[in-house]
Amino acid sequence: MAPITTLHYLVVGAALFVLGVVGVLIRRNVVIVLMSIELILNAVNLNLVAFSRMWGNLHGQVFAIFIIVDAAAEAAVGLGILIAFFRNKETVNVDEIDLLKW
Amino acid sequence: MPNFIMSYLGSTVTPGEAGNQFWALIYVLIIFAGVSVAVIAMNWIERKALAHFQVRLGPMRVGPHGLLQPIADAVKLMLKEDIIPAEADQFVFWVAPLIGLLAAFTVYTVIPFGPSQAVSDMNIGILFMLGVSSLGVLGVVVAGWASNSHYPLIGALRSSAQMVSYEVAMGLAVVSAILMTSMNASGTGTLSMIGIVQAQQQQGVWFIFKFFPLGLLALIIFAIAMIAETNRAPFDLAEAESELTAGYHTEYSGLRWSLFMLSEYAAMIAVSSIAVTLWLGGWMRPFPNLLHAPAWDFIFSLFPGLTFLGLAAIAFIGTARMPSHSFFKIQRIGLAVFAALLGFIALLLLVAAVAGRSADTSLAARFNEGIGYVYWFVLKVAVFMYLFIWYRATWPRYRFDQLMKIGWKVMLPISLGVLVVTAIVGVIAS
Amino acid sequence: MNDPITSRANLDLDTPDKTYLDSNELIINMGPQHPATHGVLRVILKLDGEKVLGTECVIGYLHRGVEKIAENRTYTMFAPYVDRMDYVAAVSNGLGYCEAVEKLMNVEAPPRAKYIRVILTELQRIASHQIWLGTHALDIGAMTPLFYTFRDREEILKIFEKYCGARLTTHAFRIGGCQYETYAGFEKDVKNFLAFFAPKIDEYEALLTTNRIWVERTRNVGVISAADCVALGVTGPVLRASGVQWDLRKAQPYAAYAEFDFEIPTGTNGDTYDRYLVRMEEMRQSMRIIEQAVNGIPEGPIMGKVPKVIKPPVGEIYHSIEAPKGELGYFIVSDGSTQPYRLRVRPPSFVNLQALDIMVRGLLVADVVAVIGTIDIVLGEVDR
Amino acid sequence: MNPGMNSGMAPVATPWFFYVLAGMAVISGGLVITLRNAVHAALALIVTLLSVASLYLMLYAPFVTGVQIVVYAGGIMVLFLFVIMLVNIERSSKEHRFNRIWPAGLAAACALLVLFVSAFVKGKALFTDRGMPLPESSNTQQIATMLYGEAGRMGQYTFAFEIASLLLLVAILGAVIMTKKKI
Repeated sequence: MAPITTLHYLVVGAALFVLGVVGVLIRRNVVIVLMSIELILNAVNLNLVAFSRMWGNLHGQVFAIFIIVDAAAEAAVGLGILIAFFRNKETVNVDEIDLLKW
Repeated sequence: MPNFIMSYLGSTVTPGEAGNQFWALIYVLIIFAGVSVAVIAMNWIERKALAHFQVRLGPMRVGPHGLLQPIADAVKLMLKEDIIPAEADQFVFWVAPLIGLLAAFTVYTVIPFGPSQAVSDMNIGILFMLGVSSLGVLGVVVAGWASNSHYPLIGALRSSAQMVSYEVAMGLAVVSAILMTSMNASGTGTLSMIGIVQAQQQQGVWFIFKFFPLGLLALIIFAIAMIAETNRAPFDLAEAESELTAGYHTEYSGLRWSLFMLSEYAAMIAVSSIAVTLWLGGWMRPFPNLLHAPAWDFIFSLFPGLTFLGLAAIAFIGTARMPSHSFFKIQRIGLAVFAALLGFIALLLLVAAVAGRSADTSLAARFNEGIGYVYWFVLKVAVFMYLFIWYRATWPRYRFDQLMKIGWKVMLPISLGVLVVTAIVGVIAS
Repeated sequence: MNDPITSRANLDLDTPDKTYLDSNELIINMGPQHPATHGVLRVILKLDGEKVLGTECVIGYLHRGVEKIAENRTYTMFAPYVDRMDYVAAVSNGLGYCEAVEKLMNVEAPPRAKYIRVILTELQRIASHQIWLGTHALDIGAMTPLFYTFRDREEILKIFEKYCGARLTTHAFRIGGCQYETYAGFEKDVKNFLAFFAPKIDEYEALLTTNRIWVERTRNVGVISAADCVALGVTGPVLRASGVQWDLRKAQPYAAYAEFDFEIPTGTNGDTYDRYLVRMEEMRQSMRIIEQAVNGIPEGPIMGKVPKVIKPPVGEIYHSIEAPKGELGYFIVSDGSTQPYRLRVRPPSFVNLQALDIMVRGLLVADVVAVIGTIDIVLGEVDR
Repeated sequence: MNPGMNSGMAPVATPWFFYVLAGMAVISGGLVITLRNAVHAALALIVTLLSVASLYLMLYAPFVTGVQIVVYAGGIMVLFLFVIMLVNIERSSKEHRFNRIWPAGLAAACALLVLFVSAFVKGKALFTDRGMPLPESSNTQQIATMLYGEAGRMGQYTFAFEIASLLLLVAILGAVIMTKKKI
């Protein structure tokens, strides 16, 4: 079996990224849209760590940690917005979230 | 084959480090079996000890003094009809107990029973342990949701909120212990479980006594958080029988229910192991630095054998005191055989201790050393397990808001304070 | 005065509360099969998260029509039935019924019978409070007191068994006095029990009274004011814990209670912790009463002058006693025949249970079980 | 196997492991965006996260693995499950899975995929190892040095780290305020 190179990881990252983008663009449920964003962030992280390995230094890993921190913040705020929205509109459907003000 | 075993016993690294997948697998199997047996034993001891706290006898019928009761229970649970509610989410309902079980058992890969008696010595051992044990909450949440019923849902929300919030205080207490590992000449600490114990060995002090009372405080915080983390009394709100019938596993029955119990007890042992590793010197025997003469080594190496001898003696006394009525004949024989078995193990251990005294490289010496490590580790864990039972017998249950109040308003500030003070004291001391 | 009954917001269980759109109200059926409802009580809880917005008790799962049965039985035949109402305080039930019929017939039990009645009734009060303590503590999560109280209750039941042959539904008394003379060694047994039990109360208290968790779980939980208690007709330890010094043993002495010296413990806050303290003190006071009674028990007959066939004159009577759970009253209408024309029981549990809704509003689910425990209901009595 | 991966370490990174983990990650990632039920999707996402965490381990980044498990699988996913339980999902699971513009979205994603593929095909030579992998055993220490510095000296990322903590604080406050019942 062929050895695993950085490119292999990048392909996995790209696949996850595209899946995440598809999820963000086509799903109606906001919760799943937020999950798709997590997929995208993971794809990016995988690339960063793979590049870190490729270059033989740790900057990529440190960046990955920053992105995980960012993902935590994003999830907290995103789900907070979702809860606030759900309380007012009783829906988690992106198609119905089309007002700037309610 | 003996050469193979010898060569392994001669090695001083974990199978994971040596890259020896075969021995790693053997270790995993041994640990899986050992933990399952420990859970069964814990089940019996809990029922007996709790019963004696409460002026009753506990199980007495199945086997002498109910010794076979856990096995009978296990068989009964396996044979029981496995009910999945019609309105439940079938797949998630099926998979939820497995998540909890997986999380509870995966952490054992990094628990060091001795300097080389672990599956693997991960560089991020303690982080891995906290992370994986926090996955157990997923099983609870998902089980409550999948049951599609009110009581399990409330139980799941309760217990997940509880586990998540106590993890914070727990993590900070752990960090203060990790900070202590870095207080050596080079100033570098470690997250590896084996490294943490070795740091205690090098610094010549168990972290519970380091910077007294800071280490003790951290241990107390951890000990409280770990009760909440494993949903045991007085923080057993998730399965508060009188309020929520059985909390998140109300709808479960049979084998699936027993998997929840198994993972709960396995998680109890796992968190106790963390506490022992971080603060109580892991596998080290008492006073390894003060009393380090070979004679002392020999005396302490007798302890495992003597313990089993004591257990055997207790079993023998039990046999002798059993009523002589013919009704008890089989039970008497059974208990006598059990006592003889314990006595045989005791004899084996004592022989090994004596044989391994002189030669330092012999098989017996290596065996003896390993037994010593595991013995002291298990003994320390057993103390925590007994405390779990004791708490359960003594205290009423907290209410949910009180639990949250304690977690966020008491434990978190104290653990933060302990962390900061530890850091300051450490800087001053170095 | 703010009438608690009319000011109660109606509990609308069908339409969800629209105050907040997010507040997913949960309607939860607590019971009739639930470990903490002390039998077959069904409490419909309306919850906002864990907060109780309102409750509705559904009772009747144990209804046996005791009052109707009374109309088809002679006065003597009906006496054992009352034991099945509050089955953990059967002696008290029997006392109330026998005294009511005696009052209706205008006969009186002889002094020795009255003393025996007091001793057994007070023992039963202790036994009933023990069951309350054990189950209440178990509801709050303390397992161990349950076993301690049941161990000690056993001694009381042994005395009952020796006295009348039954442990639970004793049917100890008869109209006009007592059926059985005390057995040899009765006084000694009772005194032994008193000596045995005095340290046991301290043992219970050592486990609970200053236990931080216990205090946190009970203090300021299920508070009910004295005015609300009076308005709802709540009696017994619940009323006394709210600060009203009302005990029928003192207020309208029956049996031989006028001759004994004892105190009525009262609380101040009317919360669960006060009710706990009041009941613990009541056990001690009961021991005082028993001690006085057993020391001063007079000699003499144990049966008053009662005809073989009990035929009370036409009339009606209401007589009530202080049962362990509160005022236990019997209203008997006689048409001059051997059977009551109508018999109505005023069960303390039934009346006290009304206070549940007021006590638990705004509290959490966990407090509901604590409050159900502290009201000390027996469903046999609630449903009759 | 390339020379970098063999340097002095036990070969944990066998190709089999990689393909299994990568397959799990991608398949369950696909499930995340296709499953109707949000809880099922969340479980699939957990599988993806854990597979990716294992891939980090194969890339000699154990600390990132640990953080991934603790923060993502143990923290964020519990939060997600919580929210899914709070918002009423029975209704939304009966509706259409995909929104009105899903063909356009899918087309855009396909375009992105084509872009990636062409980039990888054309730039294959760019992704060769340029340095030796850093040993796993000191990974945590080195990350700590980069984040916090050593011996009184600020690390390369200390300032960024503090900013990140500030970001988290703001996020916590924002989440708390937004989820309060009455603002």
